[in-house]
Amino acid sequence: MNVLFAIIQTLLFIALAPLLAGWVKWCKCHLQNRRAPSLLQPYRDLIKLTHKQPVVSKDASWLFIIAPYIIFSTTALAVSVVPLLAVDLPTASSADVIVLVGFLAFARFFLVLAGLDVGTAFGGMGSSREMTISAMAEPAMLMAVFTLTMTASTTNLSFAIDHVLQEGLVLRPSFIFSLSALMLVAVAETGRIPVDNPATHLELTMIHEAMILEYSGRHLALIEWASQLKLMLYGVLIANIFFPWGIAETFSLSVLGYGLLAIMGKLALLVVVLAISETLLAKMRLFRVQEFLSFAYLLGLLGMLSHIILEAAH
Amino acid sequence: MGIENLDHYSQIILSLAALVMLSSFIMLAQGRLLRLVFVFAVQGFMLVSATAIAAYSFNNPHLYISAAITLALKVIFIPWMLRRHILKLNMHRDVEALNNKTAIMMGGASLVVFSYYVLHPIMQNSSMVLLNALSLSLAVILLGMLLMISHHQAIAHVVGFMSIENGLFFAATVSTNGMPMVVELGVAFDVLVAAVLFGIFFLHINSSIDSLDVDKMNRLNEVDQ
Amino acid sequence: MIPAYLLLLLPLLGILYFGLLGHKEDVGKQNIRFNGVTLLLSLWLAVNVFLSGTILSADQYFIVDSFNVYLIVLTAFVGFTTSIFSAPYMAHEQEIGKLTANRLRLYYSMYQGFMFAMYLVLTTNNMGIMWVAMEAATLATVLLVSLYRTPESIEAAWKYFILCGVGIAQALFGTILLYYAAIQISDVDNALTWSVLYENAKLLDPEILEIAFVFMLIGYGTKIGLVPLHNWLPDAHSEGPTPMSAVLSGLLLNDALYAVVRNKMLIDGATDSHIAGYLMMGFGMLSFLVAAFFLHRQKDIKRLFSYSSIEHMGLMTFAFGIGTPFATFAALLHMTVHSLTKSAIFVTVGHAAQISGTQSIEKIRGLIKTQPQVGWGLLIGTLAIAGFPPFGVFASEFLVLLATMQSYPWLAPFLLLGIGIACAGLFRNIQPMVYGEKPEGQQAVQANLWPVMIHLAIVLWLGLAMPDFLADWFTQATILISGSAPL
Amino acid sequence: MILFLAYAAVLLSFLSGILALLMRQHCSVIKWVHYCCTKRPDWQQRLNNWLEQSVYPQRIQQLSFICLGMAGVFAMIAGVGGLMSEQAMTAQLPLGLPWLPWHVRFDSLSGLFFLIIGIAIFAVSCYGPGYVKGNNEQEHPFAVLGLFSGLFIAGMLLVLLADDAFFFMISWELMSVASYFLVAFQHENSANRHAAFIYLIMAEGGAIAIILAFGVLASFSDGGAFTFDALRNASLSDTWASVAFVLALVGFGMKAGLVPLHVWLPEAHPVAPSHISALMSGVMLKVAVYGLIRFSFDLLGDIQWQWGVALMIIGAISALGGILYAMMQPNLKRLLAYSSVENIGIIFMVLGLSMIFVAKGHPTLAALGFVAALFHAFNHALFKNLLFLGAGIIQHQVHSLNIDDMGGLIKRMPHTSKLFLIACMSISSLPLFNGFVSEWLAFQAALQVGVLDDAVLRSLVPVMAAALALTAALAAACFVKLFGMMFLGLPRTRHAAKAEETQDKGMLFSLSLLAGLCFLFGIFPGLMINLLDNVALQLLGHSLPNATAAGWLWLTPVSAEKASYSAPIVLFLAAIAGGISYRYLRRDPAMALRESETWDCGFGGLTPRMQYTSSAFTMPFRRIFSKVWIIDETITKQPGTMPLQVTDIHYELHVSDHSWPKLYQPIEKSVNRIARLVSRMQTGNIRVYLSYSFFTLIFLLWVIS
Repeated sequence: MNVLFAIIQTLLFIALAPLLAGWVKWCKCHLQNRRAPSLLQPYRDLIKLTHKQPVVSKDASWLFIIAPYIIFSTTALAVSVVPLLAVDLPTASSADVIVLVGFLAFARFFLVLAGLDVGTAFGGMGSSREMTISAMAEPAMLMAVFTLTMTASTTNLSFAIDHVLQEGLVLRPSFIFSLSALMLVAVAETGRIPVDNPATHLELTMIHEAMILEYSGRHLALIEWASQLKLMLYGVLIANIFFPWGIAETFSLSVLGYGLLAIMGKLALLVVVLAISETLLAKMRLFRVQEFLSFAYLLGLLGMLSHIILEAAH
Repeated sequence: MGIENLDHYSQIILSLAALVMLSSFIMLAQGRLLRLVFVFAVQGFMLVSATAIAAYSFNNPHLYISAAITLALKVIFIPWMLRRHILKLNMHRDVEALNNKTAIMMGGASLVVFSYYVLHPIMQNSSMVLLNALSLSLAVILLGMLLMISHHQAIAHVVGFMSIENGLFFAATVSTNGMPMVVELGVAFDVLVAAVLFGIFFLHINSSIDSLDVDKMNRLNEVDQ
Repeated sequence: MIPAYLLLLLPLLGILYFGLLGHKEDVGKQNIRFNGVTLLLSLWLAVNVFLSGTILSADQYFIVDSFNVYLIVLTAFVGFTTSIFSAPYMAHEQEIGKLTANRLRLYYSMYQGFMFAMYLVLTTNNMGIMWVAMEAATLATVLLVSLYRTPESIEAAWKYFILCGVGIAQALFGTILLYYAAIQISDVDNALTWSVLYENAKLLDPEILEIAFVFMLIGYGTKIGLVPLHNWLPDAHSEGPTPMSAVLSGLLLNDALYAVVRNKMLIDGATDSHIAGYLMMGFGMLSFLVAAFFLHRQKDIKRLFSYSSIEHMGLMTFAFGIGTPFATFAALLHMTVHSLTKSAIFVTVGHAAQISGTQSIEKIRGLIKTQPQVGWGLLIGTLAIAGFPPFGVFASEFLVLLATMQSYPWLAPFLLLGIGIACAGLFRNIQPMVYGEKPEGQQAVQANLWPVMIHLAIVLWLGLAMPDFLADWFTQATILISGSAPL
Repeated sequence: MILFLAYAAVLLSFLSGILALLMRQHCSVIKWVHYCCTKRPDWQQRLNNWLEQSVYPQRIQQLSFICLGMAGVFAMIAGVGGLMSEQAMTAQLPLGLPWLPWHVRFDSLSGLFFLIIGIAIFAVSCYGPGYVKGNNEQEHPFAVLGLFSGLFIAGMLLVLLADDAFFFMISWELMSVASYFLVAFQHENSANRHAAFIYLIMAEGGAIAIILAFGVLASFSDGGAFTFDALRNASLSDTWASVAFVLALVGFGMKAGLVPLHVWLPEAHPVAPSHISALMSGVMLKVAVYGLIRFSFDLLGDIQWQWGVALMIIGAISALGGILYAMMQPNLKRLLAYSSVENIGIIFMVLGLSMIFVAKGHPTLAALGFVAALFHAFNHALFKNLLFLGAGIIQHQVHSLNIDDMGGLIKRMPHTSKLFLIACMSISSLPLFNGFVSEWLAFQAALQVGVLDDAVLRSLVPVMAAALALTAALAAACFVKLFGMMFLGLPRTRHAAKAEETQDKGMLFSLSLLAGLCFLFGIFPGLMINLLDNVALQLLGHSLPNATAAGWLWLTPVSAEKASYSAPIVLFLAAIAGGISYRYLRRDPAMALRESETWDCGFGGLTPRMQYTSSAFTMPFRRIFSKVWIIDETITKQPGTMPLQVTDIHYELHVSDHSWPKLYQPIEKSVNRIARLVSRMQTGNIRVYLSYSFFTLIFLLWVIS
């Protein structure tokens, strides 16, 4: 039963991710006074891409071809350990939050290699920038996550969320800091403004797009899907860790349905915040990103310190 | 106990000791090689006299033998050899310019005081002759070294070296009535061989650097140029 | 006692033999034979001592105890192996016209003369004779230093002669003072006899002895090469023929130290102030450190290793100065391994200089490529002398360190600092010589490297596993010198 | 029995060295064969044929490597045996000083490192024959290489066996000296000579510090004895214990390559033959780790938390410094060497954490940190060996170690590239591989910091954990760059374009073996962790509470509620996800791939020179962490060229290490200055010399009276 539920939840996660991406676009368009595409546009794009014949450079190696599958499956694996609807998730015990970060690193590793594989300047540029940003973001993210795991004294996401839920509403200064840190990291990791602009193909600024420039057809579809998954993953992490209320604690259908509604509501709200910030902010220069991320790290650190100094039982 | 209480032999010995020391001072100030060698021979002679008197007064016949050896070596053979080399190498007209002669003499004088200072505590139980003789011979040794330090002619170095030997010999004779015979003979043999070797070296040095100035022998140095 | 007499007699004969017939063809081999026989004699003597303990000759002029018998064997051994090296080496020197037959005659005759003087220093029981023999050793070697008659060699010989002469004169004054102290308590005949003095050391006037020791230390210390009395040493080592450097470093310095230690034993018997030990420690440490720095600036390969000798003699002096059984044991061991290693190094250095036709470090290059045995010999010898395990030098240095830790822990860092600096100094010079490409025109030479291999093998053996009989021997000598056994 | 296996491993490695010495002794070997087999002419004939002149060198090489391989196997067996046995085995060898025979002790800690070395030398012995085949015997004699390899390995094994300070130092120095010769092996290059010199001097410096550390300990032991048993019982005051610890840290840190004592490492490792670099980087550094563990955890005993903090901070500096320096290196082996500095830093950090837990009275958590450190040491040995061996193959094929001379090798060398990729993934600590597990354990240990009652420590440890995270991320960046520049893209030079896959089965086998082990222990870390638990039990007295509480599939270092990781399940899920997406998307045959030119923005003519180079790739890092290096950039433009004509712009970049000018040059300068001062003493003037003697006499007489 549990296992079945885990599979269903993961599939649901994967299925909903493009919708979230569509919602982001919709919000942004409306905020910027543009006509918005349909909420389902990302699904259409994916389907279209999977039905196109992929073109592969003659200089590409096998790594280029298998990379999209690896990227997609590791990202899928990552989402499979994040409780979406219900707290109790059996897969969470096979991989905790550190492994989750590891999965993302795994996907990134291959994404970057794929960017380098063909041997164009764009690929190298994108790869180099991607690695730079992720290297800076990782410690900040772990700092934020550690605050949570130390509070809950577990690295298992299921147990951690359960712990927050059981505690009820406690206003923890450390959580405020970690939340902000995690949000900044999420912006950087998912390639949103002000770190990267997902909508542009201007070579001097792009990061993510530069790496996948050579991809087409189903390969591109997988990579796009994986990045939508990642966006949703961060959203769910933020939503369910810091505001776990509404998540199902039992497996009755109604509770689960309620949980689904709750998470969708929380994500929708988060996306609105994201869209507003993307509309208000301009993209930063590449070398300003480190300041952005070190600020995130500082927040994470402050969160940790306030956990240790202000909240710990002496 | 003052000198007036000693017997005459001891008084003579002490006087000779003073003269030996004086000769050391004269050598220290001497710039001409022939005179240096002459003074050295005189010093040797006074040593021989002192030894002979000591042999007589202590009734120690084997000191006669050492006196004879000294006479042959230090008064006759070595001065003769040095003189021959000086003449042969045409150095008898050279005058060594000694810097700071006064300072050296004052230094020498303080060495004498120092010798007393060093040996005084350990000699408190011994006779005055002994103390004085030992102190003076130590002074002669130190003056010999000072001679070598202040002069830069190889021959002067040999004279200095031999005058150190004189000092040692004097110490051995007066303070201890001479060393055992075997040792004395061995020492004498060494001195003889050394003297011969010195002669050989003068020739070598002269042929290699065209003079006997030891200051010119400084190829083997490690100072930055 | 017979082997001891024979041991002294044979080199005496050798002086005459080579003095008369030294210009003959196979003179090098004759020299090997002479030294071979003395080696056998020394072993015979050693067995005697081993079986029956200290041997004192009837007239008390000679003494052979466990301290000096091992030095005698060492002397004979190094003399023997060096003669093996010297035969082809000197023949080569004659071939290239650096030496005439007459000089070769002088060389072999004086080689024996030097060996005689060494045996005499070691076997005599009379402090006066010891002095005479020590001076005789200078006289025998001074002409060898100037054997090549170059301006540099004459300069070196002159300095050697004067400095050691003046130095040793001071030792004579010390001996006279000792004699003076001795005749207060014993009869004139035995007043310089070491064994008698040693038994009655308590009765000797300590203040006289202390002053006497200062003179002895300055005197014999000049021969040991203690800083700042060492200045003759690098000159003499670098300018003489290489076999001479080998025996100077391997033997003469040891024997001078032997003389100092014999005297120290008397002083320690007479007084409890340990002043002799402090002086030796001070000089030893100073020499050790200063020589280590000197190593960094050498341009001549033989000078380099002569400074290394100063360094190691400093270390031994230091260890003897500490005076605990442990330190003494270490010093004795170090004496042995240093002699063996250093003479082996000089053998390879000699060949290296012949290969490249110069002693200048800058011009010797690519030895391993030119003649691998010589290059590796030099490199491994240097490793051994720098105190790398598993060679015996490491074992002895380790023990010295241990002894220092026990008695004067605050000095241990200095010791180690010196070892490190010396190691750097050696290798910054050695590496470029042995490694790299072979320069133009450098040719391999006829070389007999058995001495090197044997010496290094023994040193290695001592480092890995000291045989029991040798350990016993050292222990005996330690008991003799410092009163009790280590551990 | 186990001890005998260990002896056998040591003896076999000696034997391999001695066999190598026979390389040029063909005639004497034949003579010897004749002499020995006079009674069996048929054997004699067979041996004669087998040792025929033309194949003789090859036979000797094979024999020598077979011995080495057997030594490896024995070491592995002995190691596993030692890890499993509860008791330490002791013995004495009749060697050494008269009253201090060599004491031998084999416990589980030694066993672990035996296992590490055993695996490494087994891999090397498979790899070696292919590697040395092409060597010019005159130019680079195998006799030297083989002899010192044998001695080097024997030295390392003996260090692990040693149970008294004297024996320990002998083996330690044997290891150092033998590896010095290996560094200097190709001594016609001045870089090698320079590296060898620095290495030797620093090894000596380190050894001196270690001796002093032992000395401090010994002077507090009963009767100044030097056996480890006596040292264990020595009772020191806190200050002296700290002094000993600092000395040991300097000594072992010198060998392990802790920043700033690491400078020899990037010089020496790249210039040695590759299989030796593998041993030096993968194994010898571990021996240094062993030394520190033995010294501080075993001999010193009462651990103070300040040591742990020191170790953590130094480890963090090494880890970050190492990986940042590594990132800037264009030379493959230098990069790998710096990355060893990083990994050693990680190991020390985690050890420090363990020390803090020990000192603060949380032994089970200490055991967790300890196990994490040991496991990382083990893992690093595996993947670093793999990387260095791979680098050797690549160097053979491409004739260069410069990363910017490579490119596109994934198509030319398919096997090597796959194995290399595994190594890169392991070292970047990606899940499913072994590197990840040890870092995961380290994070778990760090996260338990809440139990400490010291607020400073509680806030320090998470910061260190973040530093560890940064290190891991930077390592990933570094190795992505490495793999990308070497194997992906277009070949940048002619040699790279013509490179061939190596034909030698042994070389590929050894790489595959190591890669397989990386993967195996990434999926089933429990195998190793159970063994490591024994070490913790023996040394700390405590083991992990329930490492496999939730079944063998799961790894639960603290408890199932706190953290768990199941690599097999993850692998299974990943396979399912990947399989489904792959099958589903490729079901339509009309959708087969179409090959085409790379997109060139319509300008035409993409050339390999337009690719990102390694220095371009790391440019953002260079900007962000610019204070870490000494960066020397020069851009020269040809005069009179058009502003945008890039072909006439010449760009040069030198990145170097701060520690050299800041720490070592002053030392070198002061030694030279003192030497110059001292040598003024040797003026060459005999009168000056005489006055030295004179004044010394006067001075001494004055002193004495």
